[in-house]
Amino acid sequence: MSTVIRIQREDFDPQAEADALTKGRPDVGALTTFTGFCRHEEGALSALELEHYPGMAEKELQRIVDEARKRWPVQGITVLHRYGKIMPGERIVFVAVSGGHRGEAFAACEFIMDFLKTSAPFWKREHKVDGSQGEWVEAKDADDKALERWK
Amino acid sequence: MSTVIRIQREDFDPQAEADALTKGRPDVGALTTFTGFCRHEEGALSALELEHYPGMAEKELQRIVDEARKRWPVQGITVLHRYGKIMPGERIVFVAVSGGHRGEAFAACEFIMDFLKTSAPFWKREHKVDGSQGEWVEAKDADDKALERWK
Amino acid sequence: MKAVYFAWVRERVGKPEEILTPPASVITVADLIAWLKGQGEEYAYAFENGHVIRVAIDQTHVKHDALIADAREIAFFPPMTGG
Amino acid sequence: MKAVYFAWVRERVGKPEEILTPPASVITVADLIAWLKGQGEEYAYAFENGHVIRVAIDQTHVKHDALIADAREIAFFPPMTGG
Repeated sequence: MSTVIRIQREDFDPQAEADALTKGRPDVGALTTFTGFCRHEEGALSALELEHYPGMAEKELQRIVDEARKRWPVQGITVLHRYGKIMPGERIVFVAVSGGHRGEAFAACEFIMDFLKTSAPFWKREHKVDGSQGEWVEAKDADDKALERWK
Repeated sequence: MSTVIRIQREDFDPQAEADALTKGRPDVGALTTFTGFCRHEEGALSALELEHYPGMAEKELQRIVDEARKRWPVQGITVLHRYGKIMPGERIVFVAVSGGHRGEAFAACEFIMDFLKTSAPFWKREHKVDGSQGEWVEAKDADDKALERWK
Repeated sequence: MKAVYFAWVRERVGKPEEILTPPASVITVADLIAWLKGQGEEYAYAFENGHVIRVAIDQTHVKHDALIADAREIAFFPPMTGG
Repeated sequence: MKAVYFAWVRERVGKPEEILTPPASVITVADLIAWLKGQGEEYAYAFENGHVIRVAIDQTHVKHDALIADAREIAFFPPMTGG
């Protein structure tokens, strides 16, 4: 029933995180992972700048993980989120959920991502390849709509 | 839009498979993976023996992947399935889906697993730790029910 | 027509594959299963709950009312349990 | 009470944090936002669409009708865009 939550500037190693949830754990039957990457947006983007609210970000991720555990009998949950300047192709976020069976591992993993998107205090700003400072990324209606599934 | 389908006796490297879908692909924003492991069933199980129908197994996985691509605009899809004797804690199956956004990557990955379970020609037999040959694993109602979501 | 058997169907029949030459009256998969059940104890055992047996013709799933007319390879197996 | 600002709210206000001492008539988050809008052009700009601003008291999300009575830290920021 381990939970790992880390907010960090540096990249992470998805395989090492997955192994930590499954090695020597023959009760684990299913592992679902999600990795979010910085897209280049058809070549227009040179980087994303990720700002966060230290302290609250960790608390909010813990709250989301706690809610997922109330809903599904999963085993390990790992949530990693980077901040700072992130280049196209680089990892931004990682969620891994292990469990006995796939249904609950999939559901908890997607639930965590959906709530992370809309309630964890992170904000993205674009940097353009033409050197101009881009806009703060706007929140998407699609992300709010994704929450309806979990009501 | 690459598809990789492999049925093999030996283990595989999830990170290498994930990298193949994402490295040098800055249009990828989301990667969802599922890994299925052999459980020890409270210590009763010494191994699973996986039998498959060579030829049809590949065809059926391709058919499931084609159906997923009709439903969601995803990018790369990788489906690996092992056969032969597999020990508790070892990987059995791996599905990875990359895409622009998380919703379609999650949906396609879970869809592929749900149909793989019920229509790809693989069969599991248990070997018990007491040396006795266990039973052929019985198909689960829960796996048939999981399909209803995709109708 | 080549028949192939998997998992406990294979074990009960006692062989992984064989050539079948059913009579002309055998039109559908259901007919073929009924005919096989009369081919000996091992077949009667393998197909005793004939409705649970899954069938593929030329490596594509079919229902029991499917015609076997042009089948080159017909496979019999239990419900799948991979993944 | 300590106020902290993030993303474009921080940029518009022009500072990441400050100590606020609103009058006693400021009871709710909405009251505080209305009062802040009168504290200068930069606040008027930051809170011009006050209803889109998200608020956390002591690192927990709250609605605009929440009471600010015991708040030690109150945060103002745009809708989240992480992940």
